[in-house]
Amino acid sequence: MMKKGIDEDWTKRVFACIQCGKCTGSCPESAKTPLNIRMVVRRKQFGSVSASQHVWYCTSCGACTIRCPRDVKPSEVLIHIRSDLVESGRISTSIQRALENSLIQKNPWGKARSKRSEWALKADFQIKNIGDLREKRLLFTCCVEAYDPRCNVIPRNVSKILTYAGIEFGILMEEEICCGNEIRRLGEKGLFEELRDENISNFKKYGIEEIIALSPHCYNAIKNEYGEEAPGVVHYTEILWRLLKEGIIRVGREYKKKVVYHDPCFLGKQNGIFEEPRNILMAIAGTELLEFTRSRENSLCCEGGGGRMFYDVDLEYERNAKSRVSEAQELGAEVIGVACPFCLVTLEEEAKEKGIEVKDISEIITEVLL
Amino acid sequence: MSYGLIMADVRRGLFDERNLDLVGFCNVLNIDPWLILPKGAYNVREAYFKRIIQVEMGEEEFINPLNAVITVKKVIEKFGDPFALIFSASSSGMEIAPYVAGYLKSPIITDVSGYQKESGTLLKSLYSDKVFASLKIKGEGFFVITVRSGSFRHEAREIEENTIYEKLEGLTRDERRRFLGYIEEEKQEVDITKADFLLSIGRGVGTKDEIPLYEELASLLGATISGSRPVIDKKWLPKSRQVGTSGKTVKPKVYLAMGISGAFQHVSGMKDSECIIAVNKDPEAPIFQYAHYGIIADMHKIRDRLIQILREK
Amino acid sequence: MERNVLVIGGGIAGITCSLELAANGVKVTLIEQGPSIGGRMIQLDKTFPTLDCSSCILTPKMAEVSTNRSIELLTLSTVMEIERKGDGFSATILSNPRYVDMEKCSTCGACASACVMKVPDEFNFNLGKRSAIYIPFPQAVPQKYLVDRNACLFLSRGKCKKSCLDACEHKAINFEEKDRLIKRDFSAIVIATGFDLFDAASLGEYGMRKRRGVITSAELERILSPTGPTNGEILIEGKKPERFFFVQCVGSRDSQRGVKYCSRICCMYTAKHAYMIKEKLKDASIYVSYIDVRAYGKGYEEFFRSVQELGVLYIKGIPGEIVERGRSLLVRVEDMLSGELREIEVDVVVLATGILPSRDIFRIGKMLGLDLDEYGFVKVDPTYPSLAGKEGVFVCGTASGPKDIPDTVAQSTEAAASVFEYICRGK
Amino acid sequence: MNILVFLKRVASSQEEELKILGEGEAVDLSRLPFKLNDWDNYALEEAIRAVEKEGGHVIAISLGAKESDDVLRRAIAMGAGEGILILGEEALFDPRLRAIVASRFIKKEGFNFDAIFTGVQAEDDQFGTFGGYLAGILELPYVSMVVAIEEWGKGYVLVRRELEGGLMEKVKVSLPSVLSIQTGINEPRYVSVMGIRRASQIERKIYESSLYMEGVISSIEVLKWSYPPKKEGAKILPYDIDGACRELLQILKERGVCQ
Repeated sequence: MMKKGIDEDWTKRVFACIQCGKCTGSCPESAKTPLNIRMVVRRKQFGSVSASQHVWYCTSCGACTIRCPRDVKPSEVLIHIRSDLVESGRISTSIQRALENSLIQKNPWGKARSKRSEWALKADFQIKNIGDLREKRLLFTCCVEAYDPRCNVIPRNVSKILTYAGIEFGILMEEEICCGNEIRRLGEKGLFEELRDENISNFKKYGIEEIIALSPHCYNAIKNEYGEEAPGVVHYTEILWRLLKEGIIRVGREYKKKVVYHDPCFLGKQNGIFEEPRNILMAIAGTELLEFTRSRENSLCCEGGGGRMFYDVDLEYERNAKSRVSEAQELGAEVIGVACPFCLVTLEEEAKEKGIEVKDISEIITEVLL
Repeated sequence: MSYGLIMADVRRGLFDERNLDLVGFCNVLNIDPWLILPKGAYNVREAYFKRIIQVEMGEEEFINPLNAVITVKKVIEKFGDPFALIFSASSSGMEIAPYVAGYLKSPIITDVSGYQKESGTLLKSLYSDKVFASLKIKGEGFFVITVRSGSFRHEAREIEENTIYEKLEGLTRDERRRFLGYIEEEKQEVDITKADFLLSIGRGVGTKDEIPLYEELASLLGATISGSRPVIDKKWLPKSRQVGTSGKTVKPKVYLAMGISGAFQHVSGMKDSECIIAVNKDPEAPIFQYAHYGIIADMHKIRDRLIQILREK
Repeated sequence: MERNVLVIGGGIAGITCSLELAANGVKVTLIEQGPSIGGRMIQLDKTFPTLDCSSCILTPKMAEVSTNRSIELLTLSTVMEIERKGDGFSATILSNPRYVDMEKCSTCGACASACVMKVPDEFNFNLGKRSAIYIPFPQAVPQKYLVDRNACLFLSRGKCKKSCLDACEHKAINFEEKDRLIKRDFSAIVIATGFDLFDAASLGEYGMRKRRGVITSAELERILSPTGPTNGEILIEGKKPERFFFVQCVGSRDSQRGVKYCSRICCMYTAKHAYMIKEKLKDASIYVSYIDVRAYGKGYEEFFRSVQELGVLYIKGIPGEIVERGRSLLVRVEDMLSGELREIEVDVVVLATGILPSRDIFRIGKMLGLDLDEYGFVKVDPTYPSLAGKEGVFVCGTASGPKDIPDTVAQSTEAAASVFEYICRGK
Repeated sequence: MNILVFLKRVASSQEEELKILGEGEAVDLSRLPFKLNDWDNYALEEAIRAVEKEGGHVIAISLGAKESDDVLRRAIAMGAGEGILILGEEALFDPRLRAIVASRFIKKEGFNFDAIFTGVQAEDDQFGTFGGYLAGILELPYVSMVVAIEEWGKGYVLVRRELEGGLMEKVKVSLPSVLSIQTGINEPRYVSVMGIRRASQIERKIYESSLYMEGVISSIEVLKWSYPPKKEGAKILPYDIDGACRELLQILKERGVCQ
């Protein structure tokens, strides 16, 4: 079912670790939090999990796993340790809440399932139910985007653009559930499987041929962790860029701002989509695209992933979002462009004070379309 | 006229205001309010009761549900069946009422907040006040109810004739449950999830220097202070005071949010509060979508004025 | 049949083997793809652990190749086809023209001065520039100029004033020269195709070619060399760096994005580099990050110790990433022995890139039907390290796996002996 | 130490706007997810902790439709030794009837127990009567709103119960007894989906509720369902600073948090 490397015999990989420290050097949580990812693997070699609670600091950015010279997949080892903790029942209440919500309400925020498509009902144009379509192209919304009034704009904007471009698509309405990406990373393997199976059975039920994922997290789960039964999935920036390139949608207004693009871990370093979001921004007249010193595969994680939205962090330390926003300010950026709801939420919280806007690419492009 | 037997809601020598709801309930049903009361000098509003039966028991014995059964049985034995056994929906009433009902196998409805005369139905909330049910009690005999605080108080009327006093003596005690003492909540480590009243401050507070004044306001109000993530991140308040998905989920009776815009993660941690009051100068702040009451104003000005008023008191 | 041997590759392995064979009266055709023999070793300034001058050792051997009558040297040449023929082989060799008559060229350099086209100098890993008509490096063999036909404006675009023609007093330049196909029979073939280097830019987190100050060890080698682009002065982008960080195992021991094996030479060449920098810049602060220090050869461990005694700080743990902080580079590395994550600010990061099999080996291996290992090195029997597994085919140097210079030389000599024994059989 | 814990499967309604069908005939629960009643979860955790410490056995019992098996599986995954379903067509609405069925079941099946734990109330009907009513029928000592179990002694248990305003009462009760457990008494452990799958392999006994209902019928009847008065966003206090402050203090007073 799973793609290469996700669930294969992982103990072998643990023993293959040569303790080179590449993972710790790559980890955005090293030094400032107690998490030492190399030590996690080391302890696992000896079967001891004494510092196990530290595993909750991981943001699942994937840098360790991408760079590990021995392909040990440290972030996956960590998930296995989280799994043990989940199975033992000894997890913090905030994580527990997210998991229980995902089991009962099918989203970690515990929002009503019946309200999942409220964002669509509030739109001033019609968004179709996938069941009413001939072309089975599904717009898959992330839980945060479905429920958070701030992030609601992402599905609404993308829907608007797709509708305008004449691309037929539909949504699953109340049947849509969490993709499980974060759930798997929280170590709740069984729950991930349930969410995955329910999603896949919905995909099958409606004969879905293509999925447009709005969140890189959903994109990642469907693409890499759902196995062969899942239909093809694209991230919305890929579609938008294609529409722009082919002239199907056109930029009609200027967006005279300095925009620095922040690569989301699950879109960039983990799935190699670096160009499309940049291309979209570069296609907008008046927009000056800036780059962080840490960009593309070196992009600094916003710390929203891997369940960190739900982990009750006891320690006080500088959030990456803060250093990210400071750098944006030094660069003279007026807007931080993102393509992930988690990055939007985490960065915006820091950026507000500094007078820097954080905008999803879909927001910027919607403002300037003809 | 049939009577409603009210089990006094007393605690540590105090006759609770809530008892008036029970009187009001009797008045609405047009039955005589009878009160049973433990030994002790209670500030009972006697004029409300047709009959006051003082039980030869101390307060702690009296509110022990095992003894309550003995008391109630004795009253019924002596005066005949009441129309209803009435308790307040308090920590005592919620404990004693079902126990007595079970012992007597009577019908029971709890947390009654209304009565409809025409249909003779009792109104009870369900699903955290999301819906109400109009309930009818079937069959013969008396029933047991608990009454929601504040719902019938305004119906309470003094009676015209004199109150009759009775004494109930010679009751046995059930020794299987014994009161050992009261414990005040330890105050050292504040648990914001247990607070009834939270004063929560957010990014709008601006600078650290403002914090002590909010702490003063909280202490004047008798509120516990908490905050949203930006305030905690800046270490202006300890981590244990953080409300939100990455902090604590709280459900106080009153959540007074000052300078909190209402980010999703924060709202998830407090939206179930019984009453949310938001103070924010931005009328578009999402917090107003969740609040029951809103004040669109500078939080500092509100704070200063509140402090002033409270100090004057 | 004449005892004639084809040696493919003009590095230290091919040179050593050719000279040994020639010394035994065997006729050798040594072909080299590039314009000069000398291979990787001639690009080195010093050799470890003795810090001998690399070119001082190699230049006499190169000269001997050019003068030895038993050795036919074909530069700019590649093998196009090899077929078995009788007991031996028939090979077709493509020889590209130099456009300079080697008889006439006096190596005066006037042509290069006249040439208007400047291109990056590959001998110096593109750190300097050279003309389209050039001599690869001062000690090149053949010690003659040649025209880079891809760079030459006339040859590539047909548009040039050709001032080189005027500049050459000896009228040695001839743009009319054409490719030649040479067909020759050989009794045996020696593969000495050497190695390529891992491309450090493929590990994006190190910032090679993206961040100023990130260079490879090979580039540093040229910077340190008196014949290099800075004449041996340590200058990176025109500035004198003071803080150096060496990253070992770049591409080596990396089953995900590099190669699984240990490249064997990086620990020692890095130690050598650290030593050489300390010699030149006494106050330089130098960090070397490593997974394991492999100093297994004669005198190696002693050398490693002497480098440490100079104050070079070895850090167990390789960096996760290198990012910019102001004008410096910030290396994020776990110092595993103290358990701390260090963020070290430096001016230069040197990436010790590992060894890859030469790209050519796949083509040649296919022609000869050789067994290559999973990486592309020629498979050999450990008890006969120069036997390539096919009758009459021999291998030496790094074509069969990573080796340092002493091992390469030893094995090349052994290969010559095996070849000699083979061709003398039945005579 | 053997503890019987009663568990109720309830609709999860916290985030939902409930719909009333027809002219107040019923509440539409068809689109709601179901879960274990929150209070019962604490009761279950407390029972499991007790037997983990004192030895013994937790038996989880649920009255309800066959779907209530979900909460039993969850209970077993959490550490209960046994799961029993008292099967009825639907959950019994009348708290009297529920308690009578439970008491008859306990007596008839002859359980040997030291304590019965229930949650203080159920999220759905919020009667908060089950434990007390059951204790009354069984004539067992009862303590409600238990926020701490301090000591399991020989034939007794020392508990704290929660009163208003942060006050607690220390109570000693003899065993066997019935305790209604308040939320916050512990931090219930997480029960993983894998754990529930494993627990499914342990058989849950099923008893028909009709066996215990002879001669009793529901004593209450719902005549009508209705909505509470509609809440229309925040009520903005339209005064000047002073007026707003005074109204604010008035609200605090009404809510009973500030005099």
